[in-house]
Amino acid sequence: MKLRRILRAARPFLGVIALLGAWWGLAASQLFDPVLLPSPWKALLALIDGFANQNLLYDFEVTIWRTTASLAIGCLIAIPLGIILGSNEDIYRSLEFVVDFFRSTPTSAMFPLFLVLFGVGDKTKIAVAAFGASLVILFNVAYGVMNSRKTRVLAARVMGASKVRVLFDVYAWESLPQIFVGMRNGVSVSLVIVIVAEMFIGSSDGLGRRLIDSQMSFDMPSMYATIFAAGALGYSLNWIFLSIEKKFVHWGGK
Amino acid sequence: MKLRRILRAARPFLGVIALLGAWWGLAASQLFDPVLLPSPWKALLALIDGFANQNLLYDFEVTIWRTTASLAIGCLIAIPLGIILGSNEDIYRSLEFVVDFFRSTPTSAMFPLFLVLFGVGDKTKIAVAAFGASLVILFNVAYGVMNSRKTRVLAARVMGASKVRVLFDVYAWESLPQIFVGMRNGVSVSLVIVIVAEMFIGSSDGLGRRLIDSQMSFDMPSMYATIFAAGALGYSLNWIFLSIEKKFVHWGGK
Amino acid sequence: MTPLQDGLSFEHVSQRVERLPLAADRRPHVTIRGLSKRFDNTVIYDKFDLDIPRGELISIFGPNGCGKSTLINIIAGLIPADAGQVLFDGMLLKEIKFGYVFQNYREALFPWLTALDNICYPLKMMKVPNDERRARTEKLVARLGIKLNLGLFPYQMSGGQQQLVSIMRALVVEPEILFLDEPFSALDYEMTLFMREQLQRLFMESGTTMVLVSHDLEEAVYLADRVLLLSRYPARVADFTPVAAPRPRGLSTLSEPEFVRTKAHCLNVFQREVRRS
Amino acid sequence: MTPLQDGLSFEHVSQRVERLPLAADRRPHVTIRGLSKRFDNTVIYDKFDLDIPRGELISIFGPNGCGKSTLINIIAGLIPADAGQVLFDGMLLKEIKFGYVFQNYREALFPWLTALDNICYPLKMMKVPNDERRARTEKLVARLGIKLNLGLFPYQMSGGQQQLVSIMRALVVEPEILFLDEPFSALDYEMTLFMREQLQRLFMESGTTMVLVSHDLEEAVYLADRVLLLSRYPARVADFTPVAAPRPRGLSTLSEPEFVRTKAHCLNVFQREVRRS
Amino acid sequence: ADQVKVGVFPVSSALPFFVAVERGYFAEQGIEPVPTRMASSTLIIQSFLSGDLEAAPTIVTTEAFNVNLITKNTILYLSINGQNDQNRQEIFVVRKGLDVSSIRDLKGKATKIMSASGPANVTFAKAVLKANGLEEGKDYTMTDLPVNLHVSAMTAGTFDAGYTLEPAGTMLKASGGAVELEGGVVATHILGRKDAMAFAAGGAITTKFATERPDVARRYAIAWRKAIETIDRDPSAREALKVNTSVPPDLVMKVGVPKFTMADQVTAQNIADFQKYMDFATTQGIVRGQVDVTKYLVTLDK
Ligand SMILES: Nc1ncnc2c1ncn2[C@@H]1O[C@H](COP(=O)(O)OP(=O)(O)OP(=O)(O)O)[C@@H](O)[C@H]1O
Ligand SMILES: Nc1ncnc2c1ncn2[C@@H]1O[C@H](COP(=O)(O)OP(=O)(O)OP(=O)(O)O)[C@@H](O)[C@H]1O
Ligand SMILES: [Mg+2]
Ligand SMILES: [Mg+2]
Repeated sequence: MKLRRILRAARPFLGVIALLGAWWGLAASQLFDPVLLPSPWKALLALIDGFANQNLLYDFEVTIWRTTASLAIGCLIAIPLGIILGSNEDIYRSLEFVVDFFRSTPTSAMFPLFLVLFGVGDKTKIAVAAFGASLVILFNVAYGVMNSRKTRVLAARVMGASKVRVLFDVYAWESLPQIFVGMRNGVSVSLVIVIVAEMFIGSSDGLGRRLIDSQMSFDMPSMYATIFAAGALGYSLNWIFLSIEKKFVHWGGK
Repeated sequence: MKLRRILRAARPFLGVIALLGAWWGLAASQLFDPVLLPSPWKALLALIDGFANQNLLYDFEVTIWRTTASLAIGCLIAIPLGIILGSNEDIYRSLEFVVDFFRSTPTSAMFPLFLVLFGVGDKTKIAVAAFGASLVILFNVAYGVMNSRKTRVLAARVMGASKVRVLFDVYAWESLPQIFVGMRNGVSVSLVIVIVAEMFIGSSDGLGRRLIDSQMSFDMPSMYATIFAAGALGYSLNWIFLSIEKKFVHWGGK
Repeated sequence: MTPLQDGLSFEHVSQRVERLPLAADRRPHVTIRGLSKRFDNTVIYDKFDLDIPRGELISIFGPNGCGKSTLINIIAGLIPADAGQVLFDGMLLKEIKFGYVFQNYREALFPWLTALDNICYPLKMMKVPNDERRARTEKLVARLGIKLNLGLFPYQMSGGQQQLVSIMRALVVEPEILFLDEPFSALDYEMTLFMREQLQRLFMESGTTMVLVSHDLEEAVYLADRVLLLSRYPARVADFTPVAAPRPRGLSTLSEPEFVRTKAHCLNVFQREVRRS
Repeated sequence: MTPLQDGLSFEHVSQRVERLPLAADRRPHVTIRGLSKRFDNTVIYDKFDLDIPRGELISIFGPNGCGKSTLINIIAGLIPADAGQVLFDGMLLKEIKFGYVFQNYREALFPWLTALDNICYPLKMMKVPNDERRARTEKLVARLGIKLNLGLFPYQMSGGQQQLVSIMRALVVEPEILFLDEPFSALDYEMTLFMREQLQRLFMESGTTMVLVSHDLEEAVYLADRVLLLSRYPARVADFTPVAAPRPRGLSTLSEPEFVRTKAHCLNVFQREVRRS
Repeated sequence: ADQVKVGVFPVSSALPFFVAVERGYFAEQGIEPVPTRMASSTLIIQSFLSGDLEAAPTIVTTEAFNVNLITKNTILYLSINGQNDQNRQEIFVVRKGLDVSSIRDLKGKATKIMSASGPANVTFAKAVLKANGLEEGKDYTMTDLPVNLHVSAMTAGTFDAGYTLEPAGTMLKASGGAVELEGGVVATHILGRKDAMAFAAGGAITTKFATERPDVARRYAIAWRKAIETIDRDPSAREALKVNTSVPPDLVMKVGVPKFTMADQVTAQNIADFQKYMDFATTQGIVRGQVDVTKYLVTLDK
């Protein structure tokens, strides 16, 4: 019983171990030039070194800040809009083109436009990431609302709930699992876009800047260390949302 | 009655019109240098010119082919895996780290790795897009399975369905709406990644190539024309999936 | 996708129409004229007319799938009719306070609210302040004398308990029209008898117009002022029998010859109708 | 998230245990020993013992929320018990063909399959070839003589029609043990009577062990070889009364003094138990 | 101090800016540069047009002239960067073990060739190969790749040869990922002389900046000139690349740096080279129109 509980708690680490194991195996197999694919240990050393000597922590914080800001903006815009869109087919069909259009356009292609709109600096990066995140969140929320169970909507209507109330009292709750899917998608998307923007718009800090620098200077251990840091950050942010969801959506599947 | 039907059919175009209208308004407002934000007409001319004189159609086809290929690979890998993951919490928790990790890592950061693994050429682009698409599909499918209604699973079990049968006979169907969410996410993601790859890991054709070329030579009308083409392509692909879904998932929300 | 919206296109017009002659001299509360409804190729209602008198309890009795739930859904404006009108004696549909116990009570409860909050919900819609909501709910619970942990979520309850919560949610608002679609189908023996009495008491005290769907003939007749017997679809009014027994009815009513006769009559009509097709 | 899996950790061991003395000299088909089950802080079962004799029809009668559905879910291995054993006379849980009409029949049907395919589904699980599946389903439909458009999807059907489909799905496999959790709650008057007879006929022809949950006392007694009366939770066996009336039972059985006496006895015990707490 | 919004693409050709900052030349002139790191000169030009930036240490000339053809807020060069074999920026490298000694030798031996990305780079790479008798499609296929991936790609042996830019070229040499074949190829093969200069980039400001704040622009130019003079005089000025760019510290002294020439110091030969370079770009369609290069060379501090 106790062993089982320990195993349960250990499950998330199995993934980490598997990933590192695969990496180590690939590196050790010598299939690739060790310069190109350094062993995980080298990357780990680079990671530690980064935290100790090279302000990796600061870059980390900057990226987290940008990601959080853009996610927050994305959620604020997309969740209410998604609920409205999902509950009204006419609006949805009318705006579907715009949503799918921008969802399918690479953010990197939009950099020039965002530079024009928001100027250089943090604002652009946050705006472009918020834009990307809000599109996926919007999409997911609208979907959740559209697939919510109709009986509950009818029940609310017959109890005298106005259309607006139904949005908040039924559709929002019914689509809550899907809203969380959206937010978890959104957090990953905004992290990715922030990093890409730091890489390709240019930035004096952040994980993306570190990534492109280590690519430029061919410091592969440091590059993989940064990728690992970014991925772990993404997992952690996802984990936070998952925990919130578990607390909130107790009725899932029932 | 007839008017209503016409209006209904016209809804998707409202989005296009709104988008073009906003664009035109921004461009006409003279808030931005017209060099940076040309009017939609100029872009339209560039688009027509692209189709007529510059092989845009060919680039289009190449990008569609790459997107379709990577989406197909992504679906083949991710849908079965997602169902298995979603139906078994132990496996899910163990692999969650890996999935969330890679979902949160920018594909552009993974280019060097994919270059090493797949060389240059179509293979890399398709592989990297398939990778990105399969991650979102996997995530969505697993979520759908986890949130599926338990009574139906119990019913199947009691009728003697084996665990494997339950996967295909119940979980797969229960999560079908979410699988479609995943596929629609996946089609956009793979299109985006294909274009980004065409932009950043050399290619002699494709919309991404055209995009970066026009960006670097400051041919803004052509750049926006290409973005518009990419977005419209994304919408069309999404529309195809939506149509399939509508045919398939007739019981949604019931 | 948005049945509600479409529902509004159907005319719930607030105008009076000529009354059919009614036994009791009351103005009809709900008037249905020329109602037509089909699903795909199945015609459920075809030019259907009905008057539901104000302050009466109507039982609807009819075979499975004849369209009972469809009828009350149309009256409540939840699904659109293909043609016809539903009129509420000068009121607009949205002005009317409905109580509705759904046949499919499990899905109609909100799983994200506790049983208590589910019951309070319609009061919230009527903008009753929070304190009073609790108070009224507690009063209802006390009056019904039901022992139920209202802090549980619906999915933590047994079928019967969920149905009870659903009934309480419909009763708490003191509605103008109360629809009960097989409301006691999952209740245990005692609870069914008890709730029947409670419903009768409530009806007598409040004079609310009630529409009850039940497959229990005794129950249907026992509670009703009139029993509406429907044929298989396309549904016609096979009979609209008044039940004369005075209220309050009790155990003894069940054995009164008049009551037994009415019951037998209903059963006859029903069986004739069912077997016809 | 995976109750099924956890369910398997609960021991459905394939070994014999000592039999309780039974009136009929039959080996118990299902033996329950020391069953304990709690939800959060509510103890539903505490060291509960029960024998279900082979080839008998047991009716379970008890108040709402006492744990009837929970009990058959545990027997069928759908939810795990906290402690205790369920034994199947030498068989493994997974070797047994169950038939199960869920109380919550709406959610238990597969909305992506037509009614016909829903009914065929358990046959598919038994690897019956497609042709035979159709044939057996059609035979069943013909035998029951039910007029129902089986090409519809469940969500296109009325509540009663869905329940009928659910019953047919349970019957089509000719199961070893058939659980019926309030199977007739949504059926109309005629259909209920008709399905009762069909069930009795099937029981007599096949000798299948059946467990029926019903809130209709007459029905429970009429169909049962034994009526299991449960108390409020923590559920105890308040009584396990045999019903002596010979089969086939019919309308006349209902008025036989022995039958009336048994019914009265059950009602007494039930009311005592309900009122106690 | 007067603030100047500078868009910095952190490569070795931005050296004058780093020198001017580190040695306090801007401060001397009462100028406080506000640097924004940008990842390409394309995006810097964008921000020129939108008015967010006023100056940049290094702007690609072909891109700038494309824009100059269509805008009033043109890009003006204070200095231009000459590239040739001595002042290396673009280099042809080959995979280790490939037995070639000149670009001409690549024929038949190198089929997979990479180039730095962007229409200009790709066109020049192809033109250089063509000048050496190699035909695209027949003799080789070309893939363009961002410079930050060049070291990986060559080290992995993905390509036989490549047209790369500094600092990737020096780093490839240092890491042994590839062997240098020839530097300054545009001057040698396109302009036709080994000592010619390809002016592929330069230090730029916008017309708007120059006309709206002429005095600030003048002082900016003074500091700029001083930095370039320092670089000419003092090799240790290169140290400034260490922290400001991604050039590894041990390679700073080896990495190729172009010849920085202030606008008033360009020779007639320089102008001819520049004009030829640009005309070539125009014929190749990289620049969409005929341009007179002298029009955009400015001297503000004299
Ligand atoms: N969405 C639908 N599509 C097609 N047919 C439908 C749909 N909904 C209902 N029906 C049909 O309409 C008829 C009436 O359904 P309704 O639910 O009103 O029956 P009912 O009288 O309430 O029956 P029950 O007593 O079983 O609850 C049924 O025959 C059913 O098959
Ligand atoms: N998930 C759960 N969490 C907490 N309590 C639960 C849960 N599921 C069931 N219960 C409780 O277990 C008890 C037994 O439920 P069960 O469904 O077995 O009752 P039942 O005898 O079938 O009642 P009914 O006649 O109403 O169907 C109920 O009191 C219910 O509140
Ligand atoms: Mg009904
Ligand atoms: Mg139950």
